[in-house]
Amino acid sequence: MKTWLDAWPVFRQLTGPDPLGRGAAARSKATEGVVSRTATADRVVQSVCPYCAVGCGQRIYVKDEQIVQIEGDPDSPISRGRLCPKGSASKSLVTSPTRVTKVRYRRPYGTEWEDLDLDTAMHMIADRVLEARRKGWQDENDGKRVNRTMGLASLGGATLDNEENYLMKKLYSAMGAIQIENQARI
Amino acid sequence: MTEGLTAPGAGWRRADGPAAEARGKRRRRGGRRGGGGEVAMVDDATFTSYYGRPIVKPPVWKSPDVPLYLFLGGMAGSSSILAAVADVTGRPTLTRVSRYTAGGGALASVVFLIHDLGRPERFLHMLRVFKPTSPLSVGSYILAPFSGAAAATAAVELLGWFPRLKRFGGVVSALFGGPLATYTGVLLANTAVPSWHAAHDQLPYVFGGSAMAAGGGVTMVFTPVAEAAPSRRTAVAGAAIELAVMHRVEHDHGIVSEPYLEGRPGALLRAAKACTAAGAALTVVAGRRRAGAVVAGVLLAAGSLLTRFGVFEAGLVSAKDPKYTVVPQRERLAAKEAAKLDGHASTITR
Amino acid sequence: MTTISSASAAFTGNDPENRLFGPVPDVTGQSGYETDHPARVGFFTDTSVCIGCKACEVACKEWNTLPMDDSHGVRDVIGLSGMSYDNTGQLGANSWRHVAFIEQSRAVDLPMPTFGRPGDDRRGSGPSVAEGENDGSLAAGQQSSVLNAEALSEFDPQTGQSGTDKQIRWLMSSDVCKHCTHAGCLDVCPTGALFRTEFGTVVVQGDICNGCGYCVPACPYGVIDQRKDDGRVFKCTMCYDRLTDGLQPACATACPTQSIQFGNLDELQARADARLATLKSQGVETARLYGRDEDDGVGGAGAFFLLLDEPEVYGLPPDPVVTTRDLPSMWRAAAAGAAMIAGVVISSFLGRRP
Amino acid sequence: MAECHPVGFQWVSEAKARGAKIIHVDPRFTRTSAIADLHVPLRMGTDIAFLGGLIRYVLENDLYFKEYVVAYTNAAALVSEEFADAEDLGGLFSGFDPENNTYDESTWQYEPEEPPHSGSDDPAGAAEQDELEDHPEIRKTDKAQAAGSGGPPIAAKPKRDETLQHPRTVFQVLKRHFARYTPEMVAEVCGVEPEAFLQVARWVTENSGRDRTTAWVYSVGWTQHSVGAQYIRTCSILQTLLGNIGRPGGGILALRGHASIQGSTDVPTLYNLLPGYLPMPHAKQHESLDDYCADAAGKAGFWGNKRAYMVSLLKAWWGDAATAENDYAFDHMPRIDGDHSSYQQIKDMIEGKISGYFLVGENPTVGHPNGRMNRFGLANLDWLVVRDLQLIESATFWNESPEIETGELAPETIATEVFFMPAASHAEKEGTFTQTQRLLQWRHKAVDPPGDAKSDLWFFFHLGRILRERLAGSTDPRDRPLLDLTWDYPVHGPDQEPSAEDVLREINGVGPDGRAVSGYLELKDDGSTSCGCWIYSGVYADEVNQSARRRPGREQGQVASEWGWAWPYNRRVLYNRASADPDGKPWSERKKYVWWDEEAGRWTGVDTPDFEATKRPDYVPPEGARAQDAIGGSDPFIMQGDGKAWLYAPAGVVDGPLPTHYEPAESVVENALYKQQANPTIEHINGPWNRENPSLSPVFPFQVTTYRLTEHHTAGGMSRTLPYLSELQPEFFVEVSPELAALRGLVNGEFATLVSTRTAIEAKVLVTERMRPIRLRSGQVVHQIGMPYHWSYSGISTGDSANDLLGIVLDPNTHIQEDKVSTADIRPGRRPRGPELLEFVEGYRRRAGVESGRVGVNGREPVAAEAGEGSQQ
Repeated sequence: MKTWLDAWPVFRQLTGPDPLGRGAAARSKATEGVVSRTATADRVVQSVCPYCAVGCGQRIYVKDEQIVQIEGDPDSPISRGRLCPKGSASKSLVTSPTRVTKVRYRRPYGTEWEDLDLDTAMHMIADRVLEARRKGWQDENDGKRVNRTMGLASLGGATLDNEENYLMKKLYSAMGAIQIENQARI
Repeated sequence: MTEGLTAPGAGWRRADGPAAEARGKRRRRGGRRGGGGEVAMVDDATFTSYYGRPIVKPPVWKSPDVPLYLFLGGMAGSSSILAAVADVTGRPTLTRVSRYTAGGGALASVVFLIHDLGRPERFLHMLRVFKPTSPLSVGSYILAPFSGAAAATAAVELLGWFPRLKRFGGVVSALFGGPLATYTGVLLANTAVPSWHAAHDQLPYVFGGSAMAAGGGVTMVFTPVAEAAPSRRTAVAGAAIELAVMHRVEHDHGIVSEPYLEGRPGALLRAAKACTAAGAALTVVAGRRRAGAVVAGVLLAAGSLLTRFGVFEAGLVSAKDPKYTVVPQRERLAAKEAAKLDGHASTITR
Repeated sequence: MTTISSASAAFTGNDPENRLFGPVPDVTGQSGYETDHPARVGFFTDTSVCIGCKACEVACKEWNTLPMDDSHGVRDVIGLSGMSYDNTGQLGANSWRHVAFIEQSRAVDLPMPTFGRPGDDRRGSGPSVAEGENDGSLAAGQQSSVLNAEALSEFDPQTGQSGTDKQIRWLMSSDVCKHCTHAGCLDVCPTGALFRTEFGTVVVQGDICNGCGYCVPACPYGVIDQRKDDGRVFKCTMCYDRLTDGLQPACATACPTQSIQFGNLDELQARADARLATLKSQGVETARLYGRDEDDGVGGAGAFFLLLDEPEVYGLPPDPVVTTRDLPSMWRAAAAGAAMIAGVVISSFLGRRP
Repeated sequence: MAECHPVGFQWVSEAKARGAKIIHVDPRFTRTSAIADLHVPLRMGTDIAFLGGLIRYVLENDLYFKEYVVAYTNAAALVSEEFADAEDLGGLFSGFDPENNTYDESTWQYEPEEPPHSGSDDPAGAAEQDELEDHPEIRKTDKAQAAGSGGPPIAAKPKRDETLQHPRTVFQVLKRHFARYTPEMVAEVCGVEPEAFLQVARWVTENSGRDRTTAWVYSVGWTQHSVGAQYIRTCSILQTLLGNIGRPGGGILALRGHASIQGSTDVPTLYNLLPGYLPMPHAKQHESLDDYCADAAGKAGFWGNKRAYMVSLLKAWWGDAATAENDYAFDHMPRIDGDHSSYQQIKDMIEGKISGYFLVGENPTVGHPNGRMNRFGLANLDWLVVRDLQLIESATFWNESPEIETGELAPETIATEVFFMPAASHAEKEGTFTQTQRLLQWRHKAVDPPGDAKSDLWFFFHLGRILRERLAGSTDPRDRPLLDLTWDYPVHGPDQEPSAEDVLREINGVGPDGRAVSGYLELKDDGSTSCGCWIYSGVYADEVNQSARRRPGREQGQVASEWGWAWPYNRRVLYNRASADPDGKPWSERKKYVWWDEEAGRWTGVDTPDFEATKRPDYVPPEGARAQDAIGGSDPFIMQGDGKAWLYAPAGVVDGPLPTHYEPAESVVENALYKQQANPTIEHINGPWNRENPSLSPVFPFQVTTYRLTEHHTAGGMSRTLPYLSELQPEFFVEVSPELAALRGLVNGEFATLVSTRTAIEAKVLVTERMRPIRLRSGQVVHQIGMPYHWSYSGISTGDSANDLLGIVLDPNTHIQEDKVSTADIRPGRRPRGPELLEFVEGYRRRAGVESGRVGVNGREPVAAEAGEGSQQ
């Protein structure tokens, strides 16, 4: 009876210091159990914002292997924990429901996307790279040795990691591909 | 371009040339409302707003739910008192009719009230706290016993059981009947809706009068004219009070009285007035004849109903146009400045 | 122990503790929290440094997982509002921060002998000039030349000095729930869903709200609103959950230029006073604080602002008053009205029975 | 800056709060202008005239920082007698070759004090290299960047006149060159009133000197022009004259637009560069490693070690297969011999020359000018691999592009095989971004990528692995580079993810002892060291991932050297030796940064000195000194061959040794300064899919600029797909002034159609006084239209694509397109739909006297019947 009455805010109003029922007496069960997502995260990972080149620090909160929050890293001397609207939307970027997570394939003259197994796609791409490389190969051009292929080209975005750019340039150069470009030109 | 009343932006003349005006950008002038041929109450008040956007949010209460609730609650409230006194003074038909009116009105008003909730299944949360600062909370603690008692009374009246309990229920509902009829005035007035809040000392009387007109009118319809004299008197007195106080609501508050006179709410209120006045007059003239009583009663009830709709919609109009928020507040500030009036300080610290 | 009778202020108007109106030194304590409750916190939004980036809006939505909507609060429809860069429109159930964008221009009388009067020139240059624009009288008396070093250096911080015949300024301001000392929404809430937290903020309890909607028109600032598909009302919580973890609200955390400052309210007030003094000393006459005064109509706001123009320019009410200030008077009217009904009805039974 | 780098802008806000004056020079009134003390709207495309005006103001009023200019710049150098200035040749410098539209820069040289190339190890080779430099095809390749992060080599030390009085000193040449850039001329060209101009001039000069410094910040508003490189040059000259380079609070800061666009330039996926700004070997110029190094071998400055950097790179790539005997596998490297840049590739695709294309996080059909041309390019490939987070427009061009509606493209005719490979996001992989101030920051991985999504590191590593497996055993010499490649990175996890740290360590470089080197000074040209990118050498010093350092900023001083790692050598302000006077003392107490500590015998300060730590300020290079040893103790600009900042560029800039105002390729205004209307060396790409709007054409009477908004990111793939960003700027719009709105009958919030010779697009109109017509001194009124370019048909927030309106003309130095200025017409209402759109635009072309833009199947060959019609008008 007592606990049942205690749960009735009017009783708390009558017996407690909040007669108008505006504060302490009106608190609900859910309110008493409020906890921040940041407090329940399994781990916090330090990262860097993927949008512009300011390089703001980010803290990524992970719970059950899902990203539950991304916010500014106050440790960063660059950004001091602040983020712009895009950086603030990073969680949406990473967890977007419209993100494509399966390989999509469109065959020549096709009118629909098709499914394709990742491993198959990798080998198909390798086939096509070798063929394009062969088709566009030049030992010489204009009487000068060039050792290259003009059959394939690449354009990278500038959200590529340095390590990724490095492997790309290294691999392409070894293939003889020179038409390698990046947003950095644009 | 004219500046706002108190020349906002000291030292900063914002050129607002014809080009800008034509684009309808930035600063909107008030006074452009739907319908032609309206008479502006206040001389073309100029004010500044944010792209003409409202400052206060218009109530999200649904129409007709809420106006009907206001009407039914009022009718039921005044009827319950009629019933109780009729019972004591031995008017059995009037008692029965009034009890049915009170009980039916109470139940229907509860239904409309609950239907208006965003989460109707949570209607019992209304009794979770008692908040004297909330008319709706106080109203809930009025409506709950009233509707319980009035409905129970009507039910036993219908079934003919427990006559003593019936009388007790009638008295309980009568006790809450008056407050039920007038608290709804506070319910509307205790908001930031300019035209409601400005009339905060009048709306309880308007609604009280309107409640009597409705209660008297409806009971008059169903009660033999011989027994219905109290209904007629209540109705006529109520109508008179409603008309008198409403007149003040419509004329005492400067610019925020405007919505009561213009547009759709103005039309509704004019119709309400016509119905109420006609109903009252007819009651006096022909109330003792059956047909006259029926027509008069219906007119009075219709007048009351239209009043509720008119007042409700006037509030919406006043909330949607930032002019009714800005201009009175500017005037208040200017008056305070000029007269060094007491009261709260300006929220602006310069 | 206080009893409910002490709540009678709402009915009697006898309000020595300013329960309905006026300054309250410890609103948290008055709401029933023990004396060791946390200090009251708040926002100071300094619009003179706002760059209108809307990081506050996005950070808020990300943290609180709010739905998207258009500038009229309509779900699943988006489109250009045409109101400068503001496509949020207003505060509402889905937008707990709203950055207002106000474009203003004023004419400048330029001493440019080599060019002649620009107004004259431009008028002569064909249809590209709106006739009558830039009337010399606009500038007269108000503005002497501002195109010299001294005038420029003294100019308003948010003014872009264009160097020609018009000066433009673009005001930006991130609006938010004011977390009033006397919160109309909280006062009128019949279920206790709206309550004051231990931090002195005003929050809706989602498990309690039954969507009666009373708080919506009760707010003098038009902050809180109902989500139609959900039925309940929503507004800024000042990130109540984050506060319990010792973090700042999401918007203040993100704000790149510290236009939004979060902290203990008394410290913020001191900071705001200093900032106002600084701006005044720099000749920014139009600067003013909004909602900082505890003697104002809402007992002072928990979220207050430094503005560069009149409040209504930003869509804020110039003199907001908590509606419950007049509640005692209203209750008296209601009681008298009820008595009046009883009186009229009883007296209608008097006299001759026909 | 407040628009596109809001968080960076906090430092501007803070400076302002401390009393700094913020000047915003921009045709548009933006969110930056809103906070600035002064907004100077200038006509788009006229910044050189404006900055040139400032240079003239500084020179005419003797406001330059004399000690700095004399000691640290080439102001005193004498220019060859053969040099003729653009002032004297109607806007052309001496050496112009009208046939190729290129310059021979030999007449721009200094008057030598010594025989040319006498400082070189290989004078003949260097001379030959020098001569080859002027070969038109080599010049077209991209010589500006090929010179690396320092200046290009110079043949010989110049004669000097320290009094700066000799008429052929750089100083006097400069003075004459800018003499006509008066405030009145600025008013005439830029539409900036003299009063406003003088206000800027006063504030900038009063805030420069010993005690004060002024910083300039720019973004693509300066680079995306047909004279973009020269915009930056003009500012460099101004800042150098004012002594604002290499000093705290000074400098010219490029605010770059993408998380690692600086990294993508340093470790370039660019056709003309190898990592660390080493040039890609050129077929005509670099037949051997010796050729490749000849121009720098033994030269003064850190470029003198070019051979060590290159050999270390070759060792990093081909390991044991790179030996002294085979020139360290120099011939494994393919050669370039022309412009192979992005836009040229698109043209080649349309012409069927390119079979396969990788798009790795890039959306060219929206982000590049002339989207139509880009889509035609994609439609003529054999295959396309798109790696991204969302199905971007460049992946769906085959069935959703606007040309499907016009009938120019159809899925049934497009043979392109498309592979969409889902990519991992920044939170799902580890690695470094290099931000705009050369700071490398390591990102830790938070979670695994979902489904088939994989990092680009994974993709390219495994693609390489598969290719090598396929070719294993091949005897074809062309396969040797792949088979010899060092490609043995350790992998981990179920996905076999290669180790990014291991790659970073390879980039850092490894010494003979097998340990990570501590910096590029340890690199050798004898094959004993390897290094993937010499300027990044040191990022893995002491076998520690220095880029992952995260000592909180509040625990550090203002430079915060222990957060991440900046190249080179963790130096945060480049050329910071210039923050001290020639004697090594700070110029002033207030601007103290790096100085010579006589007691300790080394340079010290709050930052890592960008100078050899123990080289005394009074060090004078002995005869025959090489590389860095040939740089004097008072020469701060250590990457330059002479250690000086260049007010005049005797080499390395293909469109002139001094910046000169040219009108944009598409302009409505006649060049008020020179007979030469536009940059004579502009690179054009011609075809029916890339017509140009004629300058001064009444058919295209308005100037258009494109830009970003705070609420969106570039081509929109990372923002238009997100609800919280989309709702903030929900659809494509253009900004016009009330005057233009009145002129053309445009209504706020309603549609307008914009037309160019490329196509017509529609947009909602935002009428705002923030856009303003510019009134030139001549009385001409120039209406400017602002056009954010984020939109296209996919995502939550959609609209036509601004870039479809633009054509492609390129800056000859950088091959960057001019999309900050173009011309168009604007009219109220929506655009025609379907084939009517083609006729509508064709009508405009006819009226403007432009060749037809009709194309055949998939954009290939033009329809003959339409060609030339109306071109005689």
